[in-house]
Amino acid sequence: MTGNRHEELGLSNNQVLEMYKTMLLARKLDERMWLLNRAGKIPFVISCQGQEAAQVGAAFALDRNEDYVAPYYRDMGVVLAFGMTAKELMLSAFAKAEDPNSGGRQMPSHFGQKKNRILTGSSPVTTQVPHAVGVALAAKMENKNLVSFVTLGEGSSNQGDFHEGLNFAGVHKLPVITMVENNKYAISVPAEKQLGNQKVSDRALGYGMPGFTVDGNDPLEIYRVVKEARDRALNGEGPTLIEAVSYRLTAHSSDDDDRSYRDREEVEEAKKLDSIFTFAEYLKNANILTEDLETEITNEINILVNEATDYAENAPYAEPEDALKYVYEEK
Amino acid sequence: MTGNRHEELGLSNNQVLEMYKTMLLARKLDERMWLLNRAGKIPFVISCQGQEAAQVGAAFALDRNEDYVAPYYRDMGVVLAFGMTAKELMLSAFAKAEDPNSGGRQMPSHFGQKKNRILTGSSPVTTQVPHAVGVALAAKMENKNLVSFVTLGEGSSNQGDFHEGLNFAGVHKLPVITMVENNKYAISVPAEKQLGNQKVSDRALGYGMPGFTVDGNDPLEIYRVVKEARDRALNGEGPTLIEAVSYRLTAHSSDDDDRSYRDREEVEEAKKLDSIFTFAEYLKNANILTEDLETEITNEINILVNEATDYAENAPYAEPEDALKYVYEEK
Amino acid sequence: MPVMSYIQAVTSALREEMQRDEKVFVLGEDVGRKGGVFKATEGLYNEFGEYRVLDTPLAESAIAGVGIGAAMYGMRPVAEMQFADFIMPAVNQIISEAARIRYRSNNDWDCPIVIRAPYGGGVHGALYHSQSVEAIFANQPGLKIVMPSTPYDVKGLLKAAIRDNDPVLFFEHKRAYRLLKGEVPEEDYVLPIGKADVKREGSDITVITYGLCVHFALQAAEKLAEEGIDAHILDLRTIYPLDKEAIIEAAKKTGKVLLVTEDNKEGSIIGEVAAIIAENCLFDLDAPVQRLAGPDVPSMPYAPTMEKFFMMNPDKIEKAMRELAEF
Amino acid sequence: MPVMSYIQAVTSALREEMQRDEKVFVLGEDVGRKGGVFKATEGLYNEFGEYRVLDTPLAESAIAGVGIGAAMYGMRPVAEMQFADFIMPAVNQIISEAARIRYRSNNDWDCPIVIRAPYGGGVHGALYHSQSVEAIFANQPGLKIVMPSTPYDVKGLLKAAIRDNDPVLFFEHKRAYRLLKGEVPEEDYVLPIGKADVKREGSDITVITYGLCVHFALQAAEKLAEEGIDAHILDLRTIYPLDKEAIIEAAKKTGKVLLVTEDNKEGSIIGEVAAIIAENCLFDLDAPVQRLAGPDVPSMPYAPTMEKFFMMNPDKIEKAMRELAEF
Ligand SMILES: Cc1ncc(C[n+]2csc(CCOP(=O)(O)OP(=O)(O)O)c2C)c(N)n1
Ligand SMILES: Cc1ncc(C[n+]2csc(CCOP(=O)(O)OP(=O)(O)O)c2C)c(N)n1
Ligand SMILES: [Mg+2]
Ligand SMILES: [Mg+2]
Repeated sequence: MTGNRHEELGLSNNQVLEMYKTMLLARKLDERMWLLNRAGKIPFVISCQGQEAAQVGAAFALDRNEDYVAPYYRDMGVVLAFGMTAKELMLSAFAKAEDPNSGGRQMPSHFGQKKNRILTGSSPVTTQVPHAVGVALAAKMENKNLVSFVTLGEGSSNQGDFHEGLNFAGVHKLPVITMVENNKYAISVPAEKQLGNQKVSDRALGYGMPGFTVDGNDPLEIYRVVKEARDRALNGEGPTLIEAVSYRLTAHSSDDDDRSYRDREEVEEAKKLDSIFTFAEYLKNANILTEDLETEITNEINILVNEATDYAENAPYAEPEDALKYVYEEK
Repeated sequence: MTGNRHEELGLSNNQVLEMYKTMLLARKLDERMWLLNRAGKIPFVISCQGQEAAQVGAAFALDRNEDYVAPYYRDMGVVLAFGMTAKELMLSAFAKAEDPNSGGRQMPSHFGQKKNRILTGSSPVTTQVPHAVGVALAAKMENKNLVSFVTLGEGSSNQGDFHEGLNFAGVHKLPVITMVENNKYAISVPAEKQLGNQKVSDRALGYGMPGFTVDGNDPLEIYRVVKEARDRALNGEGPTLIEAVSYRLTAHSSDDDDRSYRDREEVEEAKKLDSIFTFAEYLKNANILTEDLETEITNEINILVNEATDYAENAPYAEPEDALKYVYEEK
Repeated sequence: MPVMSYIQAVTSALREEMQRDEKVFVLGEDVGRKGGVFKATEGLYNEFGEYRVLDTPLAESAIAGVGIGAAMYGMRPVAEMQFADFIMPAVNQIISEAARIRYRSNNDWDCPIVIRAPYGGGVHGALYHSQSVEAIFANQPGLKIVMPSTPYDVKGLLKAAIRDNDPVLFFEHKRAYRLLKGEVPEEDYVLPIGKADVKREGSDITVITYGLCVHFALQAAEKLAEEGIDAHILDLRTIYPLDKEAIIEAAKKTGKVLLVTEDNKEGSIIGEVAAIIAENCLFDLDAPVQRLAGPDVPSMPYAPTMEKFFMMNPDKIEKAMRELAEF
Repeated sequence: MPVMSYIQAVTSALREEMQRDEKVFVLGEDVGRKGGVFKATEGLYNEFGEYRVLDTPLAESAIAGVGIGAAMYGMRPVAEMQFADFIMPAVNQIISEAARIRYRSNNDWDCPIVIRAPYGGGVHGALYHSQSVEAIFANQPGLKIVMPSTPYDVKGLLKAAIRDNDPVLFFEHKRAYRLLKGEVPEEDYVLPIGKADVKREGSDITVITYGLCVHFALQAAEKLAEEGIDAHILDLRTIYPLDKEAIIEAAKKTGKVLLVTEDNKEGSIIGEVAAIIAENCLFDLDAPVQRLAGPDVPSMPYAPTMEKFFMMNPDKIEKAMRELAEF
């Protein structure tokens, strides 16, 4: 990544710095959660690590005041960009009552926040794809100038809901952008054993939409492709399928031990492409990120993560009987 | 259709005549069933009309003593070629106890006959796709020299099971041939409102298998493509997706009135391409089908259809309490 | 009051709700140009246009899932499953998603979708066009399941379902569509979801049922009235969550209870009704709770002999009622 | 007899059946190289190779559907659903296909597939990794559903399921996997599917339950024994179709019946058990049938406060047993 690619894309220095900060915040929150998990303070973590560039690059290409997102469990970068705070994410990690995603009802990373137009998500993978298509259908019916954006893993792209949802969007040329975050593994199963075809984006053809495979470690390239997809969508040209290829840098989750199914060398190789470093590199080369600034940002984020952790750790759980609430509308 | 295309394909005159007879028998049985339905003698018909060429062309390219088929409800041509008799089909239309498909339990055209390796089918569309993949998996595991062959409509190709089944076959390079019989309608919904993309065969790419769109009115072209697919499958090269394009010449079923959703002119146009006539034409040009022979064949088939009808009409229903049988294995 | 058929009540509820609220729209297979395979949406495509009466691809999980997405956005989708039997591919969307959206988001999101589907047998539909599928869903908090028995109830309950802010499964008996006719008010009205309804007052025995079987039970009751047997008939109307109070009251009223369903017996929703009675009415019962249901075989066969053997009818109910009365 | 854990019993049943019969193979997500997310298939990949312990794409309908196709061909597939919660996309294949293949083909075809899935809560699994899903399926003739409570039962019933010529859903409680240990014979044995089992003889009250709750009920019974309350405990083991005779016998034995499930109450399978008792034991009961179950909310929340509120445990059962004994 060299030159001033971001300017060519119409991104200001401030905007790319903002992207970087969001990526870094996601990474640091994620790392803290692992520490908390290993210290026995939170029962579960599932990571964004390795996918921050795709998530943040995509989110910045959207209208973060109008568009809807249906993120999947690794999308901490997306939800941070869409307005969820570090504190809110920590409240969710600690399953505290104040967690805006679910009030501590769901596992962490089951995102949802209506005020930020983050659709509520579940654990069964890929169900969010038709939901995003439904939002796009509604937007089309109501003549709204917005798109919906949905993500999932490459393993999840083999579920029937992927096919049914994308075909529906293709038939009705709906303003929905689907981004498959191909991190090469679905738990232990490598992409070759998941996908009949190497490129997920080749599936786009069968639904009558453009498909792109993009370097998921390059936030600017992702930004460009998502931005173009959004323009097409608003132009009435319908949906786009994007495959962002990167690598899952952690085990699948805190319950997984990936040493039984992948080589350490492979992981080390992938780390060399880690966008947190390569994008920092780009910003340094472009003289946007100085050493002072880097220290400042790191400090800021550290404080944010610490404060969020402390707040969440000390926040109360929901009352036991709160389990009875909100099965149906309560008037 | 001119020249001696069948010889180029290695088909003898007898074989193509056999194909023609099978197509014609399917057509005549189907026509009789409509008459029986309109006369109030059988409650339901769903037709093969317009799809016989694809069905019979494909079936003749398979090993009818070894391969497995998972047909869908229009595939009278396939099951006749695989050994089901006119009488058996009529027994099913009349829902009689002796019906080998289901003993009168299922609607007609819900095929199944173990001795002929015709997998039992149901009404919910597309469930048979994973079944055929399962047979192919078993064949691969057991090192058997056979393929499985599965069909469905173009509307049905939008179900999740299509995607999940074909991708599974693609990953494991299984010997399964999927033929989508694109007859341009799914009940009232035209293909443009079903398929995000015009060609179903374009979906093959996303599963890592070859895909072909073939004239479904041309039994020889279908034969060729299925034959090649079978050779590849036995060679360990995996699955193939074939789209056979023709037209549904009747209403969706005896319960449907298609005048509310498609023009008569469109239907009349399609009839000009009806394979029952065009293939007869080919055989006449090739001097295989003479006028005498045509009369003879027609008479033979008439007798067959009459006998089948009479037998089935007079055959007994299952006893009421037979409804209780075969929920589980009875030892 | 005008008289209309059960299916006309469906169509007119849909039309009026679509006129009342622009957010209401219909989606499903063949619902548009064709007006549905049963004609439940006839005329709506012409009146409201393609996007409010949307012909979808043949993909039930998408029909439900796209509807759910639209509902989260703020629309009021009414999805049609062409036959209840074909709701199965959508089970994940209905159970994992629709039923849990409010709860899992701690009341942040909601999912006001209605899913209509024709169910039931006696129409030569064989295994896959005859089924009662409610038991599959009648154990999922977050869902409501309505199964009306008269045109009046259809209209009032379908309107209520569309206005409800939670997901509602609305099962219509396909044989009732043209068989049942009844008076339906001209004015707008809704009926309460979650409330059972006494369809006949009586003092000797209690019959609790729902859907088309209510009609059969009423026919049987008329016959038995001639013999001096006076039946009390409770129509559950909403079969999940059940109206426990009404069930208990009806059971206590006569002390002799017959539960009827067209579904298979084991695991059907009348098991839950029996359990509620067993928990709450032990000392009020004069006879064991009786259940009359289809046999425990997968579904109704096609052949008329076997179909009749399976299908519920007034004679079977009459016989069971008489036996209970004589207990 | 060697002692093994509940999950070791799973693994050892699989291994022995795979050794016995070449047609037996395992398929599912992460079952191969990783040996399953719970390690139920650990070691099998190395012993039997890729195709007999097949890592499938992430697609449950295909896992079930491909398994069904292989079963029709003549193989004996054992499909794993990674969590019972994720069986939902496969409902159509299980209910419309597996359960109906023998019936719809008039006994021409059959479908000897086993579908294993870990169910149940108390593991910080939140809404979608804690559910009991059996009620969704426990109304489908053609299916059998087994939910074992001890390592001994696991092994004998899983072997029986694999040898059964009809489809069997086999739900294993994920918290039991490492919690429960017990003696398991070295020799090959099978236990009968369809038969309940008395896990404790007693004379004062009857508890009928299944799965992990059997363990909790036994713990509660031991405590109550000290107070002189003698509980009879029936383990259903097969929850569909139910062992009616055993249920009736157990209910009549003491006349006071408590039914326990970890599932939500309304629509759970203990409703059917209550109905069987209500139909058959009215005059043998000394107290109304009692049901102890999870609350009617979608599933267990993640936060420990709310999870504990929902989850069944020995204390809750003990309390209900004591109350019933004192009735
Ligand atoms: C329907 C369903 N089946 C199984 C699971 C269990 N599961 C959770 S994540 C996962 C792998 C997902 O892989 P992929 O889609 O590639 O996403 P990644 O985790 O790699 O980002 C599986 C099998 C699930 N959540 N939902
Ligand atoms: C899962 C499911 N949904 C709906 C139906 C009802 N239905 C029967 S045939 C059909 C249309 C099928 O169209 P297509 O796949 O193109 O096949 P064709 O009938 O045109 O040959 C529909 C909607 C069904 N059988 N199964
Ligand atoms: Mg992945
Ligand atoms: Mg078609």
